[in-house]
Amino acid sequence: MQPLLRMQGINKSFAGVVALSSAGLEIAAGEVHALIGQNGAGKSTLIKILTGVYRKDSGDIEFEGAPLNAQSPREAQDNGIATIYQELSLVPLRSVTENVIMGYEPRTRFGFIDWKAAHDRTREILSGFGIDIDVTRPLGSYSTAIQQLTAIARAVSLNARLVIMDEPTSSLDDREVETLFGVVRGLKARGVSVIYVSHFLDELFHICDRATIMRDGQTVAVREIASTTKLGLIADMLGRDPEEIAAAGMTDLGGGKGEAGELLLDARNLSTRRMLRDVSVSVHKGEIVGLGGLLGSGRTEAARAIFGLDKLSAGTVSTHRTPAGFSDPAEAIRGGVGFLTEDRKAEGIVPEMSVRENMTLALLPALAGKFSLDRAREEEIVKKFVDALGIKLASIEQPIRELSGGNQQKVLLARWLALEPDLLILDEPTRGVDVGAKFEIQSIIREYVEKGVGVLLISSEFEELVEGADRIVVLQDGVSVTELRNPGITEEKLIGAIAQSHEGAAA
Amino acid sequence: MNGLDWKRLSRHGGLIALALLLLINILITPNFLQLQTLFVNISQVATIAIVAVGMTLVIATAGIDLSVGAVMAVAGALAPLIFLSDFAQANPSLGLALSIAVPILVALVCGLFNGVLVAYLGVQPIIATLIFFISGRGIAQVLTNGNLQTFSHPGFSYIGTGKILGLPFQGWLVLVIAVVFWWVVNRTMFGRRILAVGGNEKAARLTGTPVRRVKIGVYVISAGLSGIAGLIVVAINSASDAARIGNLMELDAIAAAVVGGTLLMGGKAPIFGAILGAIIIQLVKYTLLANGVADEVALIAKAGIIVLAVYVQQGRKE
Amino acid sequence: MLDTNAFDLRKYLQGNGQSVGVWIALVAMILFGALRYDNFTGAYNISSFLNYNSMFIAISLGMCFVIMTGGIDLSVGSVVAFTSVCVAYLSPYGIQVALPGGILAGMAIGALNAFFVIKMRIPPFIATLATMLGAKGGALVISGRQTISVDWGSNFTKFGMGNVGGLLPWSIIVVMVLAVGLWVVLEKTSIGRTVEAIGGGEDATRMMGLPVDRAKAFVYILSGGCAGLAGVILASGFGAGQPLEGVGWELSAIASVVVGGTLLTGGLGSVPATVAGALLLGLVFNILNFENGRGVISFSAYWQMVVRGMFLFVVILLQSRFSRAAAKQGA
Amino acid sequence: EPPPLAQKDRYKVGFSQMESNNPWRIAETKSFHDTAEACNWDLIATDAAGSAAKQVADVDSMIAQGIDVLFLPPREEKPLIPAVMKAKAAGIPTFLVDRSVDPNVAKAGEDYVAFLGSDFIDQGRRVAEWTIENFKGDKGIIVELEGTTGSSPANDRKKGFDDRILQDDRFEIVASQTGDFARDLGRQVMETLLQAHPDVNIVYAHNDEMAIGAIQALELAGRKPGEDVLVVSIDGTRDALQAIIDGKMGVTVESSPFFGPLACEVMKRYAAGETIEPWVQVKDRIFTQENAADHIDEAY
Ligand SMILES: Nc1ncnc2c1ncn2[C@@H]1O[C@H](COP(=O)(O)OP(=O)(O)OP(=O)(O)O)[C@@H](O)[C@H]1O
Ligand SMILES: Nc1ncnc2c1ncn2[C@@H]1O[C@H](COP(=O)(O)OP(=O)(O)OP(=O)(O)O)[C@@H](O)[C@H]1O
Ligand SMILES: [Mg+2]
Ligand SMILES: [Mg+2]
Repeated sequence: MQPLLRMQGINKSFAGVVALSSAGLEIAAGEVHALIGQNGAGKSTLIKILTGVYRKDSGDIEFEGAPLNAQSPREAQDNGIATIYQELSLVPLRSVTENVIMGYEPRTRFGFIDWKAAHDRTREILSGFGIDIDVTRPLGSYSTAIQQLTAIARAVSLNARLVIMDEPTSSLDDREVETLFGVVRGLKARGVSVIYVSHFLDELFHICDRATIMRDGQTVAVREIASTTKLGLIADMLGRDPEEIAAAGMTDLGGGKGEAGELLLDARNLSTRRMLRDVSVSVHKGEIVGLGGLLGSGRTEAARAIFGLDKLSAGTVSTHRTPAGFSDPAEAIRGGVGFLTEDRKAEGIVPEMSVRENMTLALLPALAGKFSLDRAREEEIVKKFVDALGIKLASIEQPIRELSGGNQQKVLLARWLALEPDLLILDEPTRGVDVGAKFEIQSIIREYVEKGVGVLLISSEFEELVEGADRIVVLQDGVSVTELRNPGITEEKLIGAIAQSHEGAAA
Repeated sequence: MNGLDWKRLSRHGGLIALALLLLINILITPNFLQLQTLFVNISQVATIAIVAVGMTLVIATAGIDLSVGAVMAVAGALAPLIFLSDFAQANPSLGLALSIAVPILVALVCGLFNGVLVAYLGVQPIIATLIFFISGRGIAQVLTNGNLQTFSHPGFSYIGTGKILGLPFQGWLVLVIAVVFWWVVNRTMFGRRILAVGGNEKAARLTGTPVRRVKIGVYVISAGLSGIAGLIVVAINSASDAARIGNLMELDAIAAAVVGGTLLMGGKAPIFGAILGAIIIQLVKYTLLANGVADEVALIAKAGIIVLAVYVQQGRKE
Repeated sequence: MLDTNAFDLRKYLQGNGQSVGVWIALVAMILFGALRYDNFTGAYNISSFLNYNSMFIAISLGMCFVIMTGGIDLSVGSVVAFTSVCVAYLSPYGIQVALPGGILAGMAIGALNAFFVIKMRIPPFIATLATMLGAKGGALVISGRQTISVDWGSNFTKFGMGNVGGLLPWSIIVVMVLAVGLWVVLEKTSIGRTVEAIGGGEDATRMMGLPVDRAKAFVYILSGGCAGLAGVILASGFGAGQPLEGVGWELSAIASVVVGGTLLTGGLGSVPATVAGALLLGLVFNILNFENGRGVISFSAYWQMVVRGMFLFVVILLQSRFSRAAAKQGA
Repeated sequence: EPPPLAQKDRYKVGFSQMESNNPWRIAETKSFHDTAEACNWDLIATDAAGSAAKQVADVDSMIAQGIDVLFLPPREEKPLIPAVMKAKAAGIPTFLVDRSVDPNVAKAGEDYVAFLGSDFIDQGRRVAEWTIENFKGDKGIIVELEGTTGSSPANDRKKGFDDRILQDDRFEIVASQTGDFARDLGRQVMETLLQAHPDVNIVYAHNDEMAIGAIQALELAGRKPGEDVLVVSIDGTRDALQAIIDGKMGVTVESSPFFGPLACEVMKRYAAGETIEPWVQVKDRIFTQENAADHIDEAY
């Protein structure tokens, strides 16, 4: 049978750096096809070439039997390819409706946009995802998860023959992931093909038929999902032996072992104007405390409030060094606290700056001499962390935007580690990071915890929380409702706690 | 391959443009290869270059400063008021010092005003500085009652006409300012923070950067440098005309900064690029003038050259 | 203020917190003028005020669209001058030729801006700065450095000098029709939505598959066309093609747009509030002239500049207060 | 027929200044303010900041306020015609001051009462004549510093001078560039032109401010203005007279800004029913080494 899509011998380099070399991809009609590989393997680049965001240097693309050379995402869409890009490509200032139907607005007889029909249609599309929100409000006023689902809803509603999802679940919780799977299965049933990029390998076994594995810009293997294992996929991605990997284990946070030491953070009854109503959490030396909860339950808000980013309307934060809490991030940093944001692109990297400059941004006061920064020490520190964290780059002077997502994340983690903090707040530290790097990041965190650093960990991956945290504080609608303690937490128990508190709130 | 060459070419776009301009001038402009030509150009480019350095810092934070010309006028109007006052006549050297220090101080205050509007009230830079752009010159004229102030004060005029080692004093001043601010941008914490604020303000804030103070800082610097430029103009002319000092300077300074490789989105502060940009703009002016090109045609030529120069600079991006 | 029966003020205010300030200031200024000065609300003052300010409303409308895409158009003042000269040459053929001719001339320069910005990827600030210089040079070249007489015999000057019922000049009527049209375009058509989306995130908009380049071309050509219309009004209402006119008009237009609450970073804008912004800034001049006539204080030229700057300052303070209040309420 | 003016004790007088960005204009406005008291005027003075369109709007707002008489220095010849016509239609007699409007469209004695002022072309011509008489060398190499490109004084002062001076073969204009009527630009342009044309020995500037700038440029370049380079210009400012006294400048043709007293006198004559001559000529003096010292105290 003729495949729906065939990409062959695709080459692409950015300013001399090779991103793809002779990469290929074949998608059959009506299949769900996984595209996997480590950070920087070239998955997103391949997709962007297919959909006309980037121009390929060479190679052939055939779609439905005819050559396709899309010059813009619009052209790809018109040819029946809808895409959810890895970086959310939405317009937060505009309403939800506009973000969903823009470009395909229902018209009145006079050719004007029929707003009533547009809102109705948007509500209808979103309700397919179990979302019921005011669609006239700006999209930016909703959580990342809602935004992610909106992007998916938009792509799915385009009636494409191929839907591409580049890490669609990176900020979704289990329930929403299930909804998404339902949608993917629905697409498949309609004969629509799906390219599915994800670092959550478990997901692939639920919905994918085949997988193409990429490494270093090349396509290295194509596997039938049914006849392979997670370990096998990982081995392909890393280009290593399955046994070797099996020996190492999957999550390396390994909570519940540490003896909790001195109290580092004590946050009580936090509320803010936006979201928090009553959150209390404490962290001790050498302890990982997880914040659990559904999306939008206020985990990020709690972290922001502790870090002095958002004003408290009630409650107190005290740390062992600063009993009065922080009024801005600078104070928090001076007080030995680091905060890794969940939104790498918007709040993390300074794209035009080099890796070196990005990494030492929070460290500047420590590097500042009388007249100038201590460049020698700066480079020494940066090199140390590049080695220690295994950050892949051409040079530390490379602009950080040129790094793949996972490597950017490691640079940002290093930004905080370099401060030698007492307390680290990590909001989704492994989001969008491949298994190899995820493992590495987790073991780095572990290493620092063992040295006595306290960690407040926010993660939408229950596995990471359950296995990693010593304690989990469960949040719900801006209130901390329960606390679970390791050893003894299982995913079921966590889900149970969240569900229960939900019922409690509902009652 | 092709891309690489282009990249290399565009990185040195400014220098290539400069070389081309020099070559053209050597070929067609009478008496171009003379020391006096150099002096004339240095003295004419100095004010643009100084203001362009400040502008570069402001633009690096993703801002813009339209008030530079007006601030020049305020500083330029103040200086003669001070050294022509009875007090200064009685204490000449103190008067001279004050007539330099006070206008610069006032300029800094203007910058503080801009900075506070931008940083604390969240007013968009173009509008915040538009306020001074409109009213600053008026204030300068109110100070002088609209009168042209003329004077003859060799001490003060040294700023505009003095020479050190045969080169105009202003030239040295530009060099010192450029080196100092190159150092600030590339070697100090403040400089790094300027770039961070322009590159990603949220990230800057999260890493403990005092975003507001950094923003205020660049507007204050820009205004201070404008103040110095205002004094230079007054000193060369031995006259202060509040209605004219620094007229249209904001456009020249912005053009110089951008031709020099500053990104209007912020995050880049090539100080020597801005100086190079100022020199290119000055040379273009000189070339057209010296070759008798009519004013209106010169305007069109200038437009074309700005577009071309920036086009070459922008060629870098994918 | 437009299309009143379909206009729900409360809803508008909720959605447009940032432009509440301008409406309040506008009403306050009109009341102030009406109560303090004789003849301020007389037909003569109203009609001449509207006639003169119709030009500023026109360029502010174009500027509003450009700014919504996150761009800027510094060339409008020069384009007004340039087209006024072109139109002066066309005036013997009557307004029916000159009006479309002037608008087309303006659109042609707008198209040049669009080419620089979209194809050559030159930042709008620089691209339009260059056309500002170029158009001024062009105006001086084609006019031979002279103001160009219009033909007083044809119907050309009737457009700029005539009015309906002694109160509403033709110019303001045309500009208001344009404003309503643009309002509809912005709120009800897909190109309008794309314009606002671009300002909210150009890359994202492109990746959503929206015609970004087309929308950007549209706004620059529109802005050129609006400036062309202003050029026609200038030539026909003020009797000459004027190559030196329009200096600094771009800044007035930007100020009107911003005073109207449009974000300079793009993405949010309002057509009616832009009109209000332009009227408000025009009123400042008008009131200053009347104040001079009272003979209590005479504002010299430079005091006028100071007063205008301070006024802008106050409006912006007001606006930032209201937009904050609106942000709080929305949260 | 222009509208008549009734005899009154006090008049509401409109003066629509075009701009205030140079000393000359400021002196002119001041002269009107100074005259107001003596002449029993309630003066409304507006400022159009260099925009002809705004000047028309300013006149409009003064008409709305019911002025009795209008004094108007029109920014441009043609664009201000609507202002003249509107004033006429509103029954307000208009006097043009220092610049005129296009005589093909609006006429003195019909649309406005009279034009008070001098003749820019004539000013340029008189500078040329003085230069022809007083230039001692064999070959006059001239650099001309023009006013604001496209403005009527710049156009006229250029025409008057060029036409006359080129009738004499001794003279050649090697460069003519704008210095925008400003001292600083005049200096910069002169510096540049001096490099390109080192043999220049005459500088003609369209106003004194640029002439002073040119003198500074010459001195900075080590030339001796007044000895090896003859500087001539128009206006008669204090600085120019001083330069003449110091021997750095040859001549300046007066272009007086003090129109207030003349305006008062002409208006009174008109109110008394006299017919006013269409062009009330201002007698522009000519200042040279002989008389500069006598007049420097009245200069502005
Ligand atoms: N715009 C760009 N400029 C320069 N280099 C780039 C650009 N985009 C991608 N690259 C480089 O191309 C390579 C492939 O990146 P790509 O984003 O396709 O990886 P990926 O497989 O999607 O990784 P991740 O799982 O982290 O998203 C990386 O080395 C990256 O640094
Ligand atoms: N940086 C921010 N600025 C403004 N609002 C924010 C920010 N971060 C989160 N919010 C808002 O706060 C609300 C609560 O979401 P929050 O991010 O705290 O929940 P969460 O449980 O961490 O979920 P998520 O995983 O989506 O971050 C959401 O409406 C979100 O849009
Ligand atoms: Mg990717
Ligand atoms: Mg979160």
